[in-house]
This record gives sequence, C-alpha cells and structure tokens, in this order.
Amino acid sequence: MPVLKGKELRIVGFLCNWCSYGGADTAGVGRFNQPTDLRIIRVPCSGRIDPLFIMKTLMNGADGVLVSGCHPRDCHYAEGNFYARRRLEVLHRFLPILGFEPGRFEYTWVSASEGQRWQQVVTRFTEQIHKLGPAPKIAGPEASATLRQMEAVL
Amino acid sequence: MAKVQFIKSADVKPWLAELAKEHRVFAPSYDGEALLFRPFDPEQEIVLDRAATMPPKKTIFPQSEKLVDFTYSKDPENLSRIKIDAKANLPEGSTVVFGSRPCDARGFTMFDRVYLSDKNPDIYYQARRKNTLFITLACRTIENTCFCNWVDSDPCDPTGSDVLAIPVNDGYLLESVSEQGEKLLNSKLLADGSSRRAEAEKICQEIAGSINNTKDLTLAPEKLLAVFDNMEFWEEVSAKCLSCGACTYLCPSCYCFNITDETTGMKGKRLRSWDNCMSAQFTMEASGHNPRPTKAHRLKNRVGHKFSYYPTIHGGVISCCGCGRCIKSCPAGIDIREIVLKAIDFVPAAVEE
Amino acid sequence: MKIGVFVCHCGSNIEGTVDTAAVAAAAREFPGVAFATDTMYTCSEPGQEEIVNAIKEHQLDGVVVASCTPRMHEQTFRRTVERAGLNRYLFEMANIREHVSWIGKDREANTNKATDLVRMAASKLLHNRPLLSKQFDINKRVLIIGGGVAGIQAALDCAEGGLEVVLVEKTTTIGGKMAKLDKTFPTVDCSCCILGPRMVDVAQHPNITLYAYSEIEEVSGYVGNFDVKVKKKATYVDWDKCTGCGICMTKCPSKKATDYFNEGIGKTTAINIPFPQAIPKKAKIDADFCMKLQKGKCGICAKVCPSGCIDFTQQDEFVTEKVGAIVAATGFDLFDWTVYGEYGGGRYPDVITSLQYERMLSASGPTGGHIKRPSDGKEPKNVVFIQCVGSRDKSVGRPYCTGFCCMYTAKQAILTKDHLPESQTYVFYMDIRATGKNYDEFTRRAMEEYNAKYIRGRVSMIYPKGDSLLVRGADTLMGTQVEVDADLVVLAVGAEAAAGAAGLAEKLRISYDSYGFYMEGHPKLKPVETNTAGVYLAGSCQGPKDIPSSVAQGSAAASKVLGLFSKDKLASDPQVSVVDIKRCIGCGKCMKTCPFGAIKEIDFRGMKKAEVIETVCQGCGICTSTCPQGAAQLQHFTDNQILSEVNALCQF
Amino acid sequence: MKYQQELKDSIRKALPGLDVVIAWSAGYDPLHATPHFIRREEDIDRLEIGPFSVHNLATYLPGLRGKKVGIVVKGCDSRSVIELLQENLINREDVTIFGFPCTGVVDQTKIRKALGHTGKVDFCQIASQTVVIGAGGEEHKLRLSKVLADKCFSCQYPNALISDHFVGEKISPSAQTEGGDDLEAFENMPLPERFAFWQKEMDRCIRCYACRNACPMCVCRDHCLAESRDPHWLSQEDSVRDKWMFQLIHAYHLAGRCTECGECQRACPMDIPLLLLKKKMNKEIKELFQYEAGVDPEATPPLLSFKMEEENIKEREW
Repeated sequence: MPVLKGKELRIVGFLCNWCSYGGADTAGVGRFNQPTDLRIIRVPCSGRIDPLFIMKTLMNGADGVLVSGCHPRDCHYAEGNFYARRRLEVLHRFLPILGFEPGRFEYTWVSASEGQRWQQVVTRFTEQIHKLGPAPKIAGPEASATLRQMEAVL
Repeated sequence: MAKVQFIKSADVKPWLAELAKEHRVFAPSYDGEALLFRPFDPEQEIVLDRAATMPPKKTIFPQSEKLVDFTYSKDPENLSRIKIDAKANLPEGSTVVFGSRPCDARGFTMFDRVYLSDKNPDIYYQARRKNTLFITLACRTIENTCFCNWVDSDPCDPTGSDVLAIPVNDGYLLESVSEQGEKLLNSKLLADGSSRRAEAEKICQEIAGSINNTKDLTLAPEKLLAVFDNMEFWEEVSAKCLSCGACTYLCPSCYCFNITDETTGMKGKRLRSWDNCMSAQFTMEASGHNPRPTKAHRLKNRVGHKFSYYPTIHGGVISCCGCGRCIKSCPAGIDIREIVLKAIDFVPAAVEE
Repeated sequence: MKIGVFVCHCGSNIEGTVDTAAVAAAAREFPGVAFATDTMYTCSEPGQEEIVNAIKEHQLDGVVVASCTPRMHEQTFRRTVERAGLNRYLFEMANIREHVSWIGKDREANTNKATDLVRMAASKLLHNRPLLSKQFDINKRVLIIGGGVAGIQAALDCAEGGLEVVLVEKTTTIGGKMAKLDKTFPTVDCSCCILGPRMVDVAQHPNITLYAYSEIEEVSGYVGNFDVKVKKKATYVDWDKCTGCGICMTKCPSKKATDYFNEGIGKTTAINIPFPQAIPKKAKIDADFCMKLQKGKCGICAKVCPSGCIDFTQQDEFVTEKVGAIVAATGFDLFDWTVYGEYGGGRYPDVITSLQYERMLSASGPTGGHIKRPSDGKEPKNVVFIQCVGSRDKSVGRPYCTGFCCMYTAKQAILTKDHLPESQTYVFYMDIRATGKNYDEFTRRAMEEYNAKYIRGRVSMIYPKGDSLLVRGADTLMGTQVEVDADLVVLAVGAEAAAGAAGLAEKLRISYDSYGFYMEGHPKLKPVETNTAGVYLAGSCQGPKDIPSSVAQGSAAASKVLGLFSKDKLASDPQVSVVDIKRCIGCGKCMKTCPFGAIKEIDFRGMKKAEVIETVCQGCGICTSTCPQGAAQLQHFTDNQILSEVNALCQF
Repeated sequence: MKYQQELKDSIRKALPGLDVVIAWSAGYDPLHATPHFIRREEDIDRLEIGPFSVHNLATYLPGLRGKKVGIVVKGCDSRSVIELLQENLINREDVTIFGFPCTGVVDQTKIRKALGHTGKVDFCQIASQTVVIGAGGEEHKLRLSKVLADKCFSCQYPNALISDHFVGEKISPSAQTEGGDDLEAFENMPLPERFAFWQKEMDRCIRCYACRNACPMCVCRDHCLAESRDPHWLSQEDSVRDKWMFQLIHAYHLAGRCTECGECQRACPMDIPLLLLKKKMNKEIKELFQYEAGVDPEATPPLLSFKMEEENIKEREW
C-alpha cells in the first residue's frame, strides 16, 4: 500500500467513536497540525478493539499501532475502556517476547474535547515510530525455508 | 539390470553437493528438535540413522501451494465490467530427495493412484512427481512403531524409489530402481558396488528379521465395513482422539487438500493446502450440516479409508505404508494397528432370538 | 458490489490541501468501485441529488462519501442513500477533512492519505450488510428518581402530560434541599411557601405514585421497557394508617435522635416527622435511637398512636415497577468541609455551614427562626461568611465552581441584617459570580443597602479568642492582612455529587464525570439526555444548579419523556451484536462482560447458547472482542469489516 | 507407582455410578503411556500411573458433558478442571475427581535427546532417582531429574487442588517457585533475535493444531478462528505470518486462563516451543493482576473483569 517513500511510515490507529475519534475531529476543527502517517480505523468503543487486531496489524507489516479511547469512567458504554485497559496493557507487555519493540504499540485516552492533546499524542507517537524506523518484516510464504532454497536453485 | 554403486559415508555430502548443482536436493537435518527433509545445506549435519519426524511429503505435495494467480482489471469505459487474468503456477525444475525411507517413498505410490489417474491427472502433482527422485535409504534399525511388514512392504522395499541405498559397513550400496535413478549414479565419487551386494542383502535380511511379527490384514477391508455402523465401537476406539491433524499431516500416504482463494485489492491467489479428515470442517457443508459430526465418525473414516475403502477400489492395496509416524506423533497415543486388529477381531454380540 | 465514491471539495476546505480529483481517480481502481467523482459540496442539496442520480444511473449498491467526519454527516448521507432505495448501512464515510485536510498542508501527503482512507472505507463497505431496525412496544410510564425541586417539576409536568409517574425519594419526604431553605434569591420569597404547594400537588395528583423512604435496588431492561426494583425501607410505621397527627413525637422518650432535616442543628425524637409540611406527612422510627428496637423496652408510641400504625417488626419491602423512561434527579450533597484545618476542622461549634444557617433562619427550624450561636445561644453581632469552601479549590479535589454560593451568601447577609439589625456581616470571597437575571443587582444590594463588607481574599486561619472567633485572612484588593472578630462563621460549602450517585449510575448504565456528576449526552445539544437511551437527567445530579435551572431541567426532561412517548413504538438501532448460534459454544464469556445485561443464555436443542436481546444491546462490541471463536459479531463493526480495513492499510 | 492399587480400588468402588473413568494405561512402547477410558470393571486392571502419565486428561471433559465422568488428575491437571468449572464448561456434579500425589512426569523430548537414536525400546525401569531404559540391545541409565518435564521442577501443586477421592499422602510443593528459566533467558535475547527465532520456529509448523486440540482450555474446538472464513483472520497459506498469528491467537485467548500444563508444546509433533508464549502471558497476568489460573473455581479470569482503578497499570505515563 502506498506509504510516501522516505516520508511516512505505516501507522494505524484504532479509535473509539465517542471520545477519541471526536477528539481527533476537534483537533481538525482547531486546525492543529499533525504528521500525516496515521490512518484511523473507527470503532464504537475501545472495548471493541480485540488485541488480536493489533497483532494482526503488526503481522501485516504496520510500523506502529496506536489505540485511543475514552478516559476511564467516561466510557459511553460505561465499562468498555476498563476491559480495554486490561487487555491492551497485557498486549503491550506481551509484544516484546515476539521481538517487536514495545514502543510500536501504545494506547492512551483522549476525550472528544481534547483536540490539543490528540495533536500531541499523534505527534509524539509518530516521532516515536520514526525513531524506531520501519518494523521488522516477516518473511512471506514465498520465502519460507523450503521454497527459499528452491528459488535459489532455479 | 540395475546399476549398483558404492559410496563411502564421508562422500555422501560431496555427492549431494554435486547433485545440488542440477536439482533441488532435500536431505534430513534437524530443525530445532524436529528432523525434517530440508534443502541440502553443506553446513548442516545430515542425519541418516533414524527416521525423520516428517516424511518428505512436502517435496511433491506442498503444505500449501499457489495453484493460480489472478488479477482483476476494469474496463476504463465501464468500471463495473471486470476482466480476470488467471495464471497457473506449474512447478518447474527437478528435485532429489535423499534419505527418505522405503515407507516414505512408497507413500507416494498411494498418491499416484489418485492423482495420476488417466482420466483426471492432477497437473500440479504430476509435474512434481515426474521431476522428483527418491534416493531411499533402507532401514538399519527398527522402531516400536514400525509395521511396514504388515502392509506388504519391508525395510528394504524399493517401491516408489529411484535409487535404493543400503547402509553397509563403511558406506552405502546404491542400487538404481528407475531409469531416472540410474542417471543419478554417475558421479566420480561413486564406485562399482557389485562386490558388496551380498553384504547388503544380508543386512536387509537381518533387519527384516528384527521387525515386529507381521499380522495378516487380509480381512481388514471387509471387517472394517462390518463395523461401519457400529458407532459404539468407533466411539470407544476414538475416545482419546483429540481430532488434531498430526497423524494425517505426518502420514506419507494422506493426500487430502482444501482450496481457498485469497484476494488483496485487485489481485488474488488460489491456494491448495493440506486438509485432514480429523477436522470437523473437512466435511462441513454450507448448510451447516456435517455428515461426520463427531471424532468417532472422523477416525472411522481415516482408518476405514486406509484399510478398507482404498484397497477396495485400488486392487487390494492398503493405503498405509506402516511408517508408524501417526502412532509416534499422536499426542494421545492412538495406535492405528490396535484399531485395525480390534476391528478384525470384533465379534458382534449375539442377537437374542 | 457496485460502489460509488464521492470525494467532496467542501469548497476549499478539503480541495485546498487535497487533490480530490486524484483521490477519485485512484478510487476507480479499487475493488468494487464502479463510479467515482469529486463534488463541490456533497452535503448540499445538489450534492445529495448527484448521489441519488448516480445510484440510479450506475445501479450502485453501496456508497462511499469522502468528506467531513461521520460524526457530522453520517446520518445525512444515510438518509440520502435511503432515498435512492439503498439500505442506509450500505454506506461508509472517509473523513478527509478533520483527519486530513485540516491538519496539514502537504498536498501530496494529504492526497495520498485521503486515498488510503477511501480505500479503507470501500473495502469495509464490501463487507457491509443491509441492517434493519425492529419496532417494539413501549410502556408509557416514567420513573423519576429524586423528589427535590427538579424531580417534582419533572413529575408534575409528566403527570400533567398524561403519563403515569413513579416518583422515588430516598428520604421520608420530598422537597429536597429547597425545602430546607428559608428564603430564595434574588426575590427573597419564602422557599417553603413556593415549594409547598407543588409538593402537595405531587401528593394529590392521580397520575403520580410516590415511594418515599425508598431506593432503587435494580434496573434492567431498555428504553421503553425498563424493569425497576424499588426498595421500600422499613419505617416501622404502617403508612397506610398513619395520619401524621404527631402525637407519637410528643410522647417519644428518646429525644436525642439526629435531626437530619435540620442539618444537625438540634435533636429530634426517635419517631418523627421531619417538618410540618412534609409530603408524605408520615412518621418514621429512627431505629438507631428507638429504645424498643434497640433494647426491646418502651413501645410508648405504639400505645399512644390513635390509629395503631406502629409496627416494630416491619421489614424492607420490594416492589417492581415497569416503566419506559427514567429521569434521574438525585441532586447533590454538601462537601465535607471538616477537611479544612484552617477553619477549625469542625472543632468550633460556632463555625457552621450555610445550610445549617438556613435552618436557623427558618421559622420552622429548630431555633424558630432566631439566629443563635450554637455554643451559647447568644445572638451574634459580627457574622463572617467564607465563600468557596470546597469549591474552586484544587487542593481538596473540587476545582469546579458550585455556582450558586455567591448568591445564597448575599441572601444570607441580607437576611442576617433583617433578623439582627445591629449586626455586621463580612464576606470573604474570591470572585463574585452573579450571572443570572437580577443576580448582580442582588449582590450589590447586600453590599450597598445591607452594608455587608465584602473582602476579596481567602481566610487563612480561624481561632478562638475569648468567647468569640478571630478570622484572619487576606484582603487582596488592599494588599493587606485583615482580622475580624466573629461571633459566628458561616461557610459557603460547595456542592458535590450526591452520596451513592456512582452506584445509581452503574444501575442506570449512565456515565459520570470524575466528580461523580452524571454525564449529559452532549454538553451543548443534549443537556438532559444521557448516552443511554431512555434515561434523562434533571437538576444538580448533572452538575451544581440553582433552583430556576433545576426547574428548567425538570421540565426539559419531562418534555423529552413526553416526546419519546408520543410514538406508540420505537425503532431499535440495528448496529447490535448478533450471535452465530452454530459457532457459539455457550461459554458465557459474553454474558459476563456485557455492561448492559443484553445477552441471555438460551437452550438450543439441549445446548447452552448465547442470544443478544436486540433492544437492550447498545452496540459497544465488548462481546465481540471477548468471544474467542468470533461467534458474537457486532453488526456494522464485524471482525471481517475491521480486518478488511486493516488489510486495506497493511498487507505485508 | 505406589498408590496404583489404592487408586484402582477407589475407581472400582465408584465405577458403577459412572459412565467412564479417564486414566492412563501403557502405551505403544515402555516409554509411553496413553489415555485410558475405563468403562468396564476389567478395564481397571490396565490402569497405570507414573512418570509417563503426561497427558492432561481434563482436555476430554468438555466433550463428555452430560455424562457421569471420573477423571484421574495430577496436581497440574486439576487446575485445568478448576478452570473448566470456572467457565461453566463442565458440571461439578457430573465429574468425579481422583487425585494422587504426583512426583513428576517425563518430557519425551528430553528422553529422546538423552538417548539419541536407539531403535526399539524393550523395557524401562524407574527407581526413585533413575530411569533405566533397555533399547537397541543396550541399557541406558538416565537420572530422572534429567528427563523430568520443566514444569515439574517448580511444581507448586503436586496434589490435586480439587478431588473427590485422593489416594496416598499429600506431598509438599517444590521449593523452587520460579520455573521460567527459559523465559528469562529468552527475554535477555535482543529483540531482532527473538523476531528471527519465532520465524524459524514457526516455519516448520504444519498447522495440524495438535497444540490447540491438546489444550484443555481451547474450548472453541470445531469453531476455532484458525479455519474460519467468517471471521476470516487467517489464510490457509503455509506462511510464517499465518502460523505465527495463530499462535498469538492461541496465547491471547489463553491469557488468564492458561495453567501452563504444557500440553500445547508436548503435543506439537514439530517440537515448537509454544509454551514460552504462554509463560510470558502468564507472567504479565500475574504481575498485573496477582492472578493465577486454575486455583479458584469461583474466580473470574482477569480479562473478563476490571477494576476502576488498576493498581499496576500505569497507562497514563505514556
């Protein structure tokens, strides 16, 4: 997929509709300049974000994944972000065992009114990912050991 | 007349290196704790004293293969008019598998009857089969799980092989089995082996003698059919089955597959990947109905297919080569021999008048 | 699927930094896209017509609009595609304004990003399915929780509108905080005289069922069909028989019971009616102080009661009410000011709260309307008022302004002078917030006509000096320290969320802010709605409010309820979770995590399965991310829909 | 095994009230046992317990729901039973649990490595500290401690945590409390090496799903995401990406539920060190929530619950 060569890295955001997506809107309305790397996937609630989506996104080659939801106690669905917090924290601590730098995934809380905070979050996360550079890429099926050798011979 | 050559143990690697110039060469080496047929790598130790964890099945029947690449393209005048370009990915090049066991090589003969039928040959299988040669190593030791002698084979059986290598004192006696195999035996590293034939034959006899007592499976096809509807029988023998696919995927003669399409944007691929009859999805119908709903039904199919249905349509040949991997690798210790014997011995309870 | 893509210029809002024509051109190459164009103002009438026409001309069965945030116009465009005969859920938006054009000026990067967002939207759309609402019946009864002035207003308005109302009040009488006030600002009219008749109206209204001394035990169900379990706490008095004659109070030998209504100024009897105008006017025994209940000896009330209504064996009782809407009007509580060591932390009897002072001013209060120092009963000469106690103070976790203390302090200063013409009042304040109609004029009167001395500054210390108190503080306008000899100090204590507010919010499944005040649906546009359909707010439970605002909200909430009930059936939101019964293994993890109790266990041919109650499900999707085998799928945000977005963005 | 006869007697007494009792019997060679389903009196004689009783029989329980089932459990297996009870996947009244003090089970991979290639195994004798294996015409003497499963060294629950009949004397838990040496070593590896490690290990996965099917907590069974198209998480391609992703799905779905019985790794015919992922998950769960799966049938797994204030989560610090 087109990532502006040399300029952007592939950063995917999962945002809850009620708070953080609104916060990102507020940042837009306030014309708060942000890096352009991030692509946002809107979900109803941070509780909807199965940590496996994040793993899948990283497995698919994303360089960074950012999750943002309502502040604890402010969840539109009362409890979604409480579940999300536990699950995302576990994921955050788990990822390094796979060889992913811990900073490739972060989660945070941004309310619909916190446009400025959203700008800071995006800027900071994008900088963090650029510092880490492109994520290590998994060898595709064509490169699995057997076939790798086959190709070498052919 | 078969060509008979001799190679010193120390020359095996150099010989494979020679072969690797013309063919893809696979030989057993360790990957972690698993002994696998892997692309020949001079840096890696080749392990020949024991049977590999996994037969060289992937060399002809890959775990998954891309049958077709397809691309959609749109008519710029009418975007909803879509053209599909499909390109078949026929395998090319030739392969040599070194160190397969007689049971491993013989396994593919079970495939052949299915995939190389005159009416409907499988072109992907055919292309690889034609161009894959087996230098099979006769067994020098027998394991508790070995039972090739029950299924009309033996530890020196050349069926399905191109060259049979028999371990002798300081090296291997190489006997060509096929014409293609004969062509492999032209290296300068090889010497005439006729003088060692007697030694080799003696070794073969010795090994054949050390294997478990054979069992007569002649009645297996009909006896298994006799218990077909006896679900109590199958529930008992399958009780410990976990419904995983280890037995099937490690089996040199299991050949079932599934086909799925995966698309990304305007491109896609048609995949053929291994499938196994132990999985509930194997027979799952689109309606949600599953004719083999329980593991008892599924294990019945696996055993029944190998020891009854296949022999019935393929001239009595049992679709099992006796390698014993299904026994050794079964996480629940299911022993297929036990099930077949139990079926043969099964006496239906007398029906009360 | 045949998808139409419409990339909006939004005048120059988007086109200024995004090449919309290039985005549309790129979109033509996406799977399923059969038509793509850029338009000037997609949301305008001609813009919408263009969509409708394109759907017809190109037989589109899905539409992507790339424009502003879906939070702005998703509903608009859903109606547009519906007009053209498509299901409203076969529509997706790509937010290329707030999330692209407005946050950066790099046209190349923006165009590229906008293209990505359209690709995501189109690839999600390929997995969208038509969703249909269901109609369901509603129970046109309303529950109002809290019998303060906001709850009373809501109850009366609803009842007048023809609805059956269930009013639940925690204490033995309705009236709330307003009933405790002597006068109200800025008119200085008698609080009880204006509230009293409304209370009587509640008691007499045929449409209103009042449960006093009762609390909400459990709420289940959903908009239109709530089941509410109400706990009627034991009063040890059979209220059906009690006439409120008060003979029991005159004879009760236990006279040291806490007088809650009078804010602890004075004591009352163990069996009591809180005040003469109480509604319902019924007696209740305070078990903590009743000799019969504590020690088994006494029972005088039972002997003197002419109607024989005393029942020492009474237990809590539960009743279930079915309602279609709920109004929370649970009010506020006073901040516990004793955390302020500088004000004596509760050690000085002559430092009292504004509400205690209010009771002292009231003719029906424990002092009969005479201002007396609690310590010695003497009339004070110098009365010092300290504002912003537990209000606008970060250090005690109350950074917000309660908003009405400035006004009641001015009122109390005026009343002090009325009661004690010789007295002198001082008011320590931070700022004067008098923003209502006639409010600023009122505070000026306190200063100018009643000679209240307003000192802008905080009090740093109060300590005893002889039989009076020395109040030391700063006068920031003069830049000096001031000391005032005070006979009585009145603290303008701020409001905080009512005790138990959080617990009730959880039962009602509404959210509350970090202070415990309930969250409105939208700070500007949905002031009395919550994010839970069918639950509304009135009064100070949403944030501190004065009487007129509380009354206005009571009426507003009532009008929302009446509006809701103007239809005979409601349509459910189809963006709910659905359980694939074939995949479900009945492990119940979804039931465990659903915040709404929207998933029930059913028996399917002898197997346990989960089933979503469509009307209760709010569409959060926690069940979907909890279900390991993906059997529960939130419609419109299914795993496959989200995965298709992920795959559109990253594919190795 | 010391208490074998006592166990048999106990089962004999209970069998009339049960449809089946799951235990172990001798396997295909002297180094292997196999799960043994006792339905009739005469089946009892073949029961054997000992260091080869590796299988976690709890895996079979959800599939036998509705039947009266007896099950013989090691301490570690009993934790899986507790976990299944916790998740309402089995009914307590339908399960009769036979416990015994377990002194550890072997790791077949370790034996295989220690023996090298032997050919046919003829016999095996186990004393308290040593194992003597007759194979390929030779006798191999191994120290028991060399071939015991890793989990047994740090075993905290050698006696069934839940049982209806317990035979023998309860023994005390291992003094060693941490068993995560391999995890610790792994976590000291640089990130790129870990990344490469998993790619190499996952490469040989054959997607047989023995790991999943042997896992007592993989209760989705026929409805696993692995083969599903809706939801479509994985392709059927033989790619490291898909195979690795499956292991992450497995590990995450076990978060807070895994009792580290190690069946996934034991079952893997390719000897992929799958338990490592679960150990890591458990370590984090324990640190975050002070929670250990399979000890309390009344507990709720931490990812299915929450606290408004989480003591150990400092998410605001990012």
